[in-house]
Amino acid sequence: MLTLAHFLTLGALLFCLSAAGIFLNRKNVIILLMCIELMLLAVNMNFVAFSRFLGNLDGQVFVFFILTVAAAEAAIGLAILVVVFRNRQTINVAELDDLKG
Amino acid sequence: MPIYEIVFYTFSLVMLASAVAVISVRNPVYAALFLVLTFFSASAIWMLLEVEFLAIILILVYVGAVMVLFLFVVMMLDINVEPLREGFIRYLPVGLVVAGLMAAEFLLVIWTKSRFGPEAFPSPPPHPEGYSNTQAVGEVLYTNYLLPFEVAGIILLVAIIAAVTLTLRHRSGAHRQNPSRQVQVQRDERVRLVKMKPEPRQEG
Amino acid sequence: MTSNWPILSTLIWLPIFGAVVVLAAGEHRAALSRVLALIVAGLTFLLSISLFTGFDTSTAAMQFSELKPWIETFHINYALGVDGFSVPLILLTTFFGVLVVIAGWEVITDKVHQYMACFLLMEGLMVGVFAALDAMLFYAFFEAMLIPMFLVIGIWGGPNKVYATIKFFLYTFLGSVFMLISLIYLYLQSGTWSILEWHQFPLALNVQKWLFLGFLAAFSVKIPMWPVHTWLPDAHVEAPTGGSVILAAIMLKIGGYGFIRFSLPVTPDAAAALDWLIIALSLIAVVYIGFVALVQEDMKKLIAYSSISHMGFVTLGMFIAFGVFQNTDSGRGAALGVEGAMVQMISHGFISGALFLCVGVLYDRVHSRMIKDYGGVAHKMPWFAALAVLFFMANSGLPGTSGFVGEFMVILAAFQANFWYAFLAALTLILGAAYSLWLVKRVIFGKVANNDVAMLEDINAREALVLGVLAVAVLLVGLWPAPLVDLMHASVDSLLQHIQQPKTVLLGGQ
Amino acid sequence: MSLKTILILIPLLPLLAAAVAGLLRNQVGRAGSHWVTILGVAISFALSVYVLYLQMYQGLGTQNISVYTWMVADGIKFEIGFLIDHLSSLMMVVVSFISFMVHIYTIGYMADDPGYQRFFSYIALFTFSMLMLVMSNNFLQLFFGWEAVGLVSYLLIGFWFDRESAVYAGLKAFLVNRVGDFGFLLGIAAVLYCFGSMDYFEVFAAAPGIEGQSVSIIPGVEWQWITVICICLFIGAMGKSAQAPLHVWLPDSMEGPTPISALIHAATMVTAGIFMVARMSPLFELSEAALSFVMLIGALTAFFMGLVGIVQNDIKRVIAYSTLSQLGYMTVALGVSAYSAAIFHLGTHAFFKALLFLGAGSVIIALHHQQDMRYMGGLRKQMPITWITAWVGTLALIGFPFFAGFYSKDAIIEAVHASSRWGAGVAYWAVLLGVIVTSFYSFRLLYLTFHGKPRYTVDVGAGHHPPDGVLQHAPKESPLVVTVPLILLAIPSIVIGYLTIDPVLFTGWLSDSITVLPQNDVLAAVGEHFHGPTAMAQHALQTAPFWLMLGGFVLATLVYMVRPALAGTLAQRFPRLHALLENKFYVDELYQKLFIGNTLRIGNGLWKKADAGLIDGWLVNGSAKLVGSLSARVRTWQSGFLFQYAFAMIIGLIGILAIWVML
Repeated sequence: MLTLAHFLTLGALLFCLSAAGIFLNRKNVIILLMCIELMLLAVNMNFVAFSRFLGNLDGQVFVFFILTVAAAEAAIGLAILVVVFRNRQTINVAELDDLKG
Repeated sequence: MPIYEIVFYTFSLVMLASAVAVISVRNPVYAALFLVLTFFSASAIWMLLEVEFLAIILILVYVGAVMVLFLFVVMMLDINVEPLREGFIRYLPVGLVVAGLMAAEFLLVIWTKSRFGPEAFPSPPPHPEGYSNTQAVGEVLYTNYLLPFEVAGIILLVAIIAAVTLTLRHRSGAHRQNPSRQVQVQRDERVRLVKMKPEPRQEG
Repeated sequence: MTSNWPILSTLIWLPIFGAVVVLAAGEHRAALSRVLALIVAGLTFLLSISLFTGFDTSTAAMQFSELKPWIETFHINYALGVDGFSVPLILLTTFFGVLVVIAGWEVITDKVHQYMACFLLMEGLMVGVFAALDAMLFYAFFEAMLIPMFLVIGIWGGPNKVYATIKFFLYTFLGSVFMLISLIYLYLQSGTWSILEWHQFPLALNVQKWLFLGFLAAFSVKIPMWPVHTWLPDAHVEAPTGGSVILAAIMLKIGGYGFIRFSLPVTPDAAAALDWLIIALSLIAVVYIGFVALVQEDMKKLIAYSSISHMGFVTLGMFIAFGVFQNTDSGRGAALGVEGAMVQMISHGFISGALFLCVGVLYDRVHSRMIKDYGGVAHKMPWFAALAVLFFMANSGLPGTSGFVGEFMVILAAFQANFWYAFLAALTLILGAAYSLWLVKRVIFGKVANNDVAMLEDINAREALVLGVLAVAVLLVGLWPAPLVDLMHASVDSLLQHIQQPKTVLLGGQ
Repeated sequence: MSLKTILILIPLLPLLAAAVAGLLRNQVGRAGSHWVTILGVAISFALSVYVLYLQMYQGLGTQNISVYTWMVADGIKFEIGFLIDHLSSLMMVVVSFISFMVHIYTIGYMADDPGYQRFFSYIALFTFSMLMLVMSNNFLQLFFGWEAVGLVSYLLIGFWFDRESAVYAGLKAFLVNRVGDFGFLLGIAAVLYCFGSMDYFEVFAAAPGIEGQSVSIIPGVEWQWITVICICLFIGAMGKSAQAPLHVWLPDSMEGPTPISALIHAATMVTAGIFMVARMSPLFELSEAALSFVMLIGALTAFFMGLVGIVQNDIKRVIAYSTLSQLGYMTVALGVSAYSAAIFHLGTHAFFKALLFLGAGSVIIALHHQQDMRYMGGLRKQMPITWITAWVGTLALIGFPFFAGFYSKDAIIEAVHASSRWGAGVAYWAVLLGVIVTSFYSFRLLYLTFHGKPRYTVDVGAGHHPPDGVLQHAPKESPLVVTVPLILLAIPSIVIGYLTIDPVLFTGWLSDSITVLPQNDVLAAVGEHFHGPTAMAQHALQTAPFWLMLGGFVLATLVYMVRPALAGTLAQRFPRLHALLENKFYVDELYQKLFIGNTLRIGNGLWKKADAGLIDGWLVNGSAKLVGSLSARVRTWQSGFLFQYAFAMIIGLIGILAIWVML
């Protein structure tokens, strides 16, 4: 019998995977962006599950907004990526460490 | 009704597998495609939860727009994949340990003390006939969440402008129209009255 | 001045607006800015005299009080009022306001209008501090006052001015932040910022102790008391003459005034419980700093250390009252101690102000503060030598000068409490004389040391006027302190009665 | 003119004169300044004599007049007022007369000194301070006069301020006086603590009240309050009257011009301590311990300082040590409760010691500021008046019968003999042996200066600063303005003792101001076998002091007149003893190392290590450096690598989850 816990577990696993992805992937900014998208998906998964089990639509509306924000974020992220690539000719995270203390 | 669980488990397995693939695959294009697969299985699960509007939106927005953008960018920039991979192996063990630890904690939180068990959150009664998720969400969205909705619109507008201005580049040499300059032109810039003596008419 | 003209507000805001006007005079019209500053300072001083004449010495209640709401949401209102403690200090402030303007007449040449504006601003703020009856207003003035002094030391100071002025600012600011915590706590508990209501507000003992320590942090830095005094010598050495005079004459008194206005009445039981700490620190200040002052090579540092030692008497005088109550049944000597502390503050203002002016006179001519660069000044500057010897004698507490009155009263009061307090305090007679007169010997007497000293010419009319006025003040208070002391009898007695009733009993005797 | 205005005028006139001479010196000019001050002091002297006349013949009793209220604090009245009784009027006359003489004398002595007006203003100011001290009726004004006198002596000792040694001596005198004043102030504080008032009469009336009260200042040791008060007050007197431990400043004060040595360091200021103890007799009488302490200190000073006087070569220092010794005599007299004897000796001593000092001054002028006796000798032919007056002074000093010193000193010796106080025996022997020492160094001074062969050569062309022993022109008698005061002082040195011994000592002229407990009244015992001054003088032949004085005379004549070389051989025979006396028992060096050295060491230590090092270095700048180094380390965490940030986020997340799991 499917309980809320199942869905939350799914969301959690997705979240861990994406976190590991960010952490493991040293080099490729695109993969990083994808992992962020994945993380957002995990969050949405939890939202939907809660909204469904609590019978309250607020969760879903919130998911809706997360989607818009995620889209905006992806767009700008990629734009930055393109500009960075133009100037640095690389998107290797290890080499992009100018913003440091 | 095992069919419910079966669908859920298959799709979640597919999703998790594709998520792992996204992280580990060498080529970013494949990663993007695996991400698309993840989104599809996610929307299937949402369908399971009878949240069909969002499932469709998920597909439309994410897969339709975002993933296309990703692919477009990946293909546009000729990233040499080679150096991007090394070092992956060296950090793998640490990464797995950390991720595993985090996952274990999540599971502990979720499954212990029956926080989210059936008693705390009884499985919801199925929706009555003729219930339309889209209509319900629409009602809520346009009534008490109107302001956030407008703000979301503005955020998207800002995103568009930002993306454009960031990546806009004038290649030198190419003739371009400058609409604002064109509009500001005055009469005397264009017309110049010159007083001249009439030329003597040459015969014949 | 029976008219309901808000005298205190004028005394605060006249100099401040005057400062704005002087600032407007601009860089090039230096002479105009000097004259304007003198007019404003003089006017303020004349008005403050009406404060003195109109003051009713029979009652301890606040006089000339004004009350206008300021920030309603936090119940902060613009409350002003003076009693026996604040009137003499306000007079001292306005008195020195005029003197500093005259003293800096020829000495300051660059950005004169800003210099004068800073001093007028400071004068207004200091009068504000002494007249404020609302804790937040007091705190606002207390902090604002630092800024002009920060600028004065920072811009017109000596070679190492930046270090000195930042150290001065941070030190005082750190202290006052702890006070802010106490003020806020009191506000939250009592719901009002009025200091007078706080005097009656019952508090548990350990709460009082924390509040007392908060106040102690701010005021001990300001006085300065022993462990937190190291900013004063640096600030004095780097400050211009006018800055040094105001810093020594008035700003140090704000710490003492704070003890009388806040620490003693608001947290009497904590003061009684911790009086041994303050007395110990004061005695250390008197003896320890006396030794340190003896070995200084820089004149200004020596005078700075000597003023720390003299201010040790102020704190001793204030907190000896508790010892006196325990030791004698009649409690005679407690009022002597507090009044002695007040007189010591006023007299130290005159004396250390004058001493810094003397060093300023020498510094303007020879541009050195080191004792070894001088010798036999008396040959060339007899009038200056006479005045300097008078002030150094006053600094070592010679009877007949104001320096003696304060120390005499505090030592008498200290004896009532405990023989050894008086013994250690009286050591200042020897130490004070030692470092003052040793400096006099090396600087003023002896053969003409070098050709710098040989080319010295005696003080001009302006310097003579300033030093002369201060000499008259020192001798007047020394020979006839009655008018000054009668001013504060009522306030002192009411303070002493107040601190004798424990506040904790009102709370059901925790 | 009411008595009050007279009394106010007496101290006020010298003050005004001093102000005029000091502040308006250029306008008034040299002559103007000395006329103003002499006039002021002369009128003050005349008024004092008038008051004494009222006291003696018009039966003017004790007057306690308050001039103005200095301050009222905590119910205690601090006032400025005058107490006129036999004691203070006597002292007023002595002070103003000596000051008057010195003023006249200074015209000659300081004739060519650039600081002429300033000097006159200082000695007039001194007269004012001394009169305020003598006439005061409360402790506050006493302390005011006490310190004002100390201030003026500082200014006068360091008068020639371009001489390093003079300024150093001035500073030393002031600081040692301040050590005395430190004790004095504690005494005043104790008086206020016990009696709650500053006024003499209230304190004296309440004195018996605190008989039994004791206090444990040092835990576990109980002292009587009255003893604490008296000893503290006496410490002040020791500082001012240069008694044993605090005497080091008086010999050095000879750096000052001779007139002030006469005025301040012989006649008036140094006697302030004696006057104060006599004035406080009602308090001192109640404390046996304090009186014994006073007596022993006096005996110690009398004897040992006299010894040091023997080996001094500077003429003024010999007289200075003789003053110390005589002050010791007075203090012993106070110690045995013979207060009026002390005051009597104070009076006579003021005259003949001022005479000796001024005589020495006139010798110094004649020899162009040559003070070393080794370059003098045989001056009796050139300076007859100075010679004769010096003889008169010396005879008075050593106590030759019929001379002033004889009556006062013998009275003291007999009083000590009759006293049964603890330690009176020691005091008696010290006082007796003192007589020999006194007559020895007095005659040594006379012989070395006036008799024997001149040990100087006269060389007219010797330039302005001739070497020691060479004079530009032969010494000649000092001008009238110097010799007249000598004569005027010589007359009382002879007759004053004879005339006043009976009223002052035995018929209780001073009884109104000095109270003596019956059992301590040694003077009464001495008085039994006193049948008038002439009888006392004839009877002296049978008393020990006379023969001891003669012995001293014979010894001095033997050593310095018969075989002048003997002094040198004696010095070689006892080199360590000679060195000990030469260096004044090494007291100066001890103080220098013990107090001054340690004070500077403590000062430097506290300043360098504690203040600059610990507080400034560690706490203030230290905290600044600490913040600096901490921030430097933290800076490296912001490495710019995204994955490190991600890693940090994950760690944070795990932490939070852990907490949630445990809840």
